[in-house]
Amino acid sequence: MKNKNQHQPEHQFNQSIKRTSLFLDAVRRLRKNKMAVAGFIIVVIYAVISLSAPLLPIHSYKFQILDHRFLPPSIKSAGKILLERERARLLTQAKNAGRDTLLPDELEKLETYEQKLRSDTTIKDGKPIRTFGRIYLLGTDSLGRDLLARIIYGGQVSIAIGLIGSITSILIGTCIGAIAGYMGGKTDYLITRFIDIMYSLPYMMLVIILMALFGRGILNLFFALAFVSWLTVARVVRGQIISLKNSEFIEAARSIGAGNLRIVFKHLVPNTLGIIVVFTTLTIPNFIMMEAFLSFLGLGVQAPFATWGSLIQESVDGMDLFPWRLFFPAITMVLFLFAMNFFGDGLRDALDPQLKNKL
Amino acid sequence: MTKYIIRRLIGLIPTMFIIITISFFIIRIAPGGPFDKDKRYPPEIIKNMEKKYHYDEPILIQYARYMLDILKGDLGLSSAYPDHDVNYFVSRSLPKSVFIGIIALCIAVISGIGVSIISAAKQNSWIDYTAMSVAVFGITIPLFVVGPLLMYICAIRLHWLPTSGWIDGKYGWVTLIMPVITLSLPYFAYIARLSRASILEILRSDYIRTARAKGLSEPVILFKHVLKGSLLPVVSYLGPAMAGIVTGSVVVEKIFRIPGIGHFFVQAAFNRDYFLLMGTVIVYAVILLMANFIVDILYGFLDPRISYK
Amino acid sequence: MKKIFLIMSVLLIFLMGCGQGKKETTVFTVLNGAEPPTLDPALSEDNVSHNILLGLFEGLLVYNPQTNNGAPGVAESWTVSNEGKTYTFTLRTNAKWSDGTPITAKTVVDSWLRTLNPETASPYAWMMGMVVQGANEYNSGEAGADAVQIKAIDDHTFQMDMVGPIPYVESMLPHTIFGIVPVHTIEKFGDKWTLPENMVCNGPFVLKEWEPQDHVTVVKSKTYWDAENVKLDEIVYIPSDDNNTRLNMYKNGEADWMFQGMPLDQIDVLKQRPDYQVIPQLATYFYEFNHTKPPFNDVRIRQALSMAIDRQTLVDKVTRGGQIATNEVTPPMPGYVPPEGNGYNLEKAKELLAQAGYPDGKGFPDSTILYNTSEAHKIIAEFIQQQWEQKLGISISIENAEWKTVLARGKEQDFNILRMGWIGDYQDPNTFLELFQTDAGQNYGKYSNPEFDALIRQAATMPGGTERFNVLKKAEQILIAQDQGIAPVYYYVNQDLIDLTKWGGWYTTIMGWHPPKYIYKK
Amino acid sequence: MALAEKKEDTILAVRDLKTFFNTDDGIVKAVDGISFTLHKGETLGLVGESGCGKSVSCLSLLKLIPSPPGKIVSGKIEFAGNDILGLNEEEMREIRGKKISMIFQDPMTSLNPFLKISTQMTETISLHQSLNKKESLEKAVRMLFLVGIPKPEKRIHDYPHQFSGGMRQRVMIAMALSCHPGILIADEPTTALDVTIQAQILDIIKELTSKTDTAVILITHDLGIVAGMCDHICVMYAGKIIEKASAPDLFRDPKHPYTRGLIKSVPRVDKPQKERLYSIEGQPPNLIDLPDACAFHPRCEQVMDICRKKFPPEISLHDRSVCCYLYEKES
Repeated sequence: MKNKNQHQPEHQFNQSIKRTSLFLDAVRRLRKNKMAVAGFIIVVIYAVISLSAPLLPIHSYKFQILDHRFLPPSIKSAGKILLERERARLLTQAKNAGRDTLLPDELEKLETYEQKLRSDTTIKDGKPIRTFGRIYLLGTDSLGRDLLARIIYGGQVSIAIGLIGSITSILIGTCIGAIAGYMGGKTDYLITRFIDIMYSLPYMMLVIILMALFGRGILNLFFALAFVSWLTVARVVRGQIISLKNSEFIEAARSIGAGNLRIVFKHLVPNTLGIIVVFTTLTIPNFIMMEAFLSFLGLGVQAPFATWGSLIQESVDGMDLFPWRLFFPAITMVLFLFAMNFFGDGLRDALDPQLKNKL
Repeated sequence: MTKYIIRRLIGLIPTMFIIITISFFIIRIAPGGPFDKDKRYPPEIIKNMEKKYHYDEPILIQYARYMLDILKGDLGLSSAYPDHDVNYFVSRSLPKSVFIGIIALCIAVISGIGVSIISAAKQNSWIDYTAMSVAVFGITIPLFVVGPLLMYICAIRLHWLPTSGWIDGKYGWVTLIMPVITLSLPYFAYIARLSRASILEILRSDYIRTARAKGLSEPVILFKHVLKGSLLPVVSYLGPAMAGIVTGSVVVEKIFRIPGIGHFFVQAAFNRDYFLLMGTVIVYAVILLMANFIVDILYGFLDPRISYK
Repeated sequence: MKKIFLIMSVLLIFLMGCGQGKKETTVFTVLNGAEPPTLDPALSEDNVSHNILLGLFEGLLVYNPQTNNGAPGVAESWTVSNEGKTYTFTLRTNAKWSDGTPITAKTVVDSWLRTLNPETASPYAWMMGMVVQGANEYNSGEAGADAVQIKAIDDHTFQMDMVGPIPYVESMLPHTIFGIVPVHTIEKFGDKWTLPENMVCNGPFVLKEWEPQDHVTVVKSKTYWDAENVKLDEIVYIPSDDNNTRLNMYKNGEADWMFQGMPLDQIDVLKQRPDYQVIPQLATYFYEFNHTKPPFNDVRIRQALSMAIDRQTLVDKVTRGGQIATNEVTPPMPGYVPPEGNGYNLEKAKELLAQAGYPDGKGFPDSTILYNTSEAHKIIAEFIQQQWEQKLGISISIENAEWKTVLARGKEQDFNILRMGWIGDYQDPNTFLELFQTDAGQNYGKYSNPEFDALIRQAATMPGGTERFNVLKKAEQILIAQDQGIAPVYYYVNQDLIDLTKWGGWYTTIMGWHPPKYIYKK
Repeated sequence: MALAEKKEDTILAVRDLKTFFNTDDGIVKAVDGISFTLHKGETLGLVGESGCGKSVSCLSLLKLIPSPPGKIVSGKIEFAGNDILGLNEEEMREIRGKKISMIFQDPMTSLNPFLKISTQMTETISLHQSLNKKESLEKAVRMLFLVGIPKPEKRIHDYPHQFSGGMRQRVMIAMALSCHPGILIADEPTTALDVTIQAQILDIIKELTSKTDTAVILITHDLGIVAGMCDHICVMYAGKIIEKASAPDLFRDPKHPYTRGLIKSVPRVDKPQKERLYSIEGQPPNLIDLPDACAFHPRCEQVMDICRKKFPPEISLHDRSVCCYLYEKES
């Protein structure tokens, strides 16, 4: 229990060494790490934006306006871009014909084009809407859908997949790896053989069968993701634990009668935390991209819903022509990953039992 | 030690047996068969084809036949590529995958560890931030983006390199540059991150303080006292990485037209080409088991506290 | 020092000699699609193998490069008798294998019998069965080889009896399944006869190298009877199924012909290129309805859905490659104009939907469009989905799976709406219409109309001509207009990249076959 | 200066050394202006509770303070006539391990588990002495023999984990003394060991250093050890040396209330144990942002008003000194 007096004592002598819980201490240390705080804030912003997507003033992620396909990112309205495009086209035509200016009939054509654009409507949900003034900040895709909306909605699934996938895989991997490494002998042998076998089975076929048996669905997707991804984590953690388990502090713990489980999860695992945190942050993009692969097999999120992975995947072929379609989803993902990395590093430092008591 | 190696090697046999058995049966469960094609053939035609590959026999007999064939070193016939048997494809394409995989892995390990040392030594400097940013980038951006991007820049825009192909084609060794970079990038990134984390951890340890108190210079401390210990997590990552880089090069093989085995693996799965798929599964399993085995041995060499009895 | 000089000069002379000895060779590099599954004409069933085999083997008939109809190949000439049921071919005397063995009528008989032999397990043997009397019986193991009505009358006369008067047989015979194979080397090498070191060919080219997933190289044959008219010295077929890489290779000048498979996103730019060749293909893209389950067993629903698809907008703005919007399943062919199907008619569609009990789409049961994974199929499905959602008020979800899963689910009618496509095997409406007979394997939606079946059967026994086409036309009218058994979407196009100012002898044809024999450098 | 200075054999003179740590919570004045002198062959004890700045002062001597967050703010460390604080990193390395060596609290973690003892020993020897590989190894074996490791020529090829704790500390001592340093800093060398081994280790240190006339700074919180080993003793509290005296003087007549408390709290064998062992009330202060006052005053039984306002000056009493207002008049 703390009170204000203790927090700001008149001087330091009536204050004994502060006792704070590991958690509060970690939070305190984390807050001091500027990069980690920045990372955390970015992650929170991402989460808030994708969760509140339906409330945001953005276009629909699936509504197509074919006349607006492949529009570059701009703060100008779609109609204006199309108009400028047409003018530029006519101008080049004129230049090729050796003229500097447009002929009156061309100008007239441009005028009618503008009028057509301005009066263009399309039916959305049973009501006609005007299309001229629509603004696509990040451009549009091949069906004239707003990329910004697609990225934001895509984030919902991608972030969830990345986080839940990597956390479950890390949990499973750490537990199994730690048990294998610590127990050694027969247990270790059987677990590592099991991991080897899991690694070797043709994953693609497993996913196809999984789908044939249980159909598609988000739960299945997570299962398919977590199914194999813990294997690498387990191997790495096992390796770390094997090195650590002969350490003196473990012998000490054993000598005071700590149980096996306690030794593994209180003493050994925290000491591999650095590696585990690094791995967690590293596996997030794997999961996000793996979703794209699984959606190839039909297990992903279904079109027209997009994910970061699918947005990136479908934009690769046209990267020279429509770079924004690749750039924005990719940069969104990279930024998220950077944030997660810094946050993860900060978290690692904050939780590190060795660092804690060091000056 | 020798005893341990022999025991491990013998242990591979039951593992392989289980892998083969499970794989053999699960790939048959997947919907669709090898002769489901765009054109639905008349039943008589299907019957003829099934007979050729013994698919008309009871599954257990097929299994027994397959196991016997494997003991004889025969991986069977491919139903999608009927001109050659599986042995032919494996013997042609596996060395290429392994070759490019090992080059990529070596580059990834050397550059990854190198960068991590610099990064850790100059922790929180701009060098560190740059290197780790590149690493995050390398992990985030998937191969199927990096590959085409490199190709677009180096081949289409700058005309520095040919787009794709294998070293015995008309462009020779330069065709390897892009696939190797693409393939090694994520592994480089992983290794750099892992190794940096463990170097930093070791740098904080008591025995590094001892080394400093002895008057050793920082490079000596880094290379002699820190490196060996910090390699441990990297080494245990190498097992999966070695397998992954050989088997997981499918995307790179496809983009850069590397005539490796990854392509056959994917095609076989999509074609339900059971024996070709089994062949690649077996090859991959062997690579993976050997890789993990080597890693375990390596681990023992690196960490004197581990003893193999 | 003297020694070095000596070696140097010897080397120099040697190098010069090499340089002088070489004459300019014409190499034609083809981006051919995926790895060829086989180079055995009897086992080939796909475009990629077919493309290569066109240069390696010559059947009795070959494709005319401009029309893709049958033209004299190993057979110099032929006569038709017995009410169009018997063909007698006269073989040219100078046709021989690349090892010098002459080709006789017996070789043809042996080749065809090998193809039909059940042990060969030829996937396309059914095609020979459509033509040759007794072929099906032998192939299915019901009868022996002597049941097959083909014979060598003398060394250079080959005769076959057909199951009926098949008017389009001459456009079928150049197909590789009717190819002539070197039975003498097959006996010697068994399965390994297609390895480059073993392979013997009778076409304008012979196999030089075949490195799986890397390249197939064929070189001009010295023993080919028409060798002097073969202009290319070497053709390199590069397998790759990454369309982006293929396009990059082509753009980078690493290949001369990109055979189909343009990346969708690049179409707008490719269309502007002078070397972009596009021609309607004998192929149709369509959606199949599941006739076994409601609501798609209701013709009004099927018609409503089909009428609500704005196909013209689809081909103009979504697929963009020059595809032709269609309400019919059979592409127009010489002499055959398909009957008119149900076009885009929103009012009618809404009306039909209301009649069927779903006014404004209310209460329409959950349904999905199933397609095999591909960027193009996806974008088309997304487009059609939006059309139905915005215009009819019914929301149908989209589902993808890999090809074999789609086929397996199709086989079990485990779908509502299924994307399918069909490439004609030969130039006749039959190749499309026969798919929708009640018991046809390809009929995933289980469309069934006895009248339609009867018309198809009737046409099968008729000699070629307008009358037969009218019967087929009537059948198609039932299929696509009356019953709306399927919803046709568009005719595919062949898209190729080849610089025709540099290469001659390459023609755009509806079948899309380009026999390499005629290709030359300008 | 109160201590009798024999200038000629002074090997180390520390003046007003301040080492601060910049932490999240504020500046920690771990070492706040300490001064002491060390003579050739002398053994100096640095005594105090944990966290009073003993180890930091010694690490400061070798400039091994992790920086950031630590920093030697001011002061002077004169070693053999040179100011150590003015030396660059390279020159420092010449001193570390060769002229001043150090052994640490925890022998378990102070040796590199991945390297053989031979590697770890010979690298120091060959670094600081011009010996080749073979000679270094011989030297290392000799050192191991001197610290009492049985079969040193065999054991030298073992890894640290194959040794027990006491043996490892012997190895550390052998390593530290292998280059005949002028000063050996022993940072609680026996804390982690059990009592029987403690004595052996201390004996070895004493024996070897006296032979080579090596000065020793012995850091400990255990007064018992100091009594037997040290010539002079500095008592530290909250980053400051509060009392300096020769060992006999200190034990006979501790001046500072804290020292008195410390000595009282040592169990005495020569007196019958009737009452509970004495202990100083309270806990040592947190070293962050200490005000200018005697850091001990909240625990002091003889606290005066002035103690709370200002830190007492160093008061010299003959050949010893103390920082306490109690003796202000005596000086």
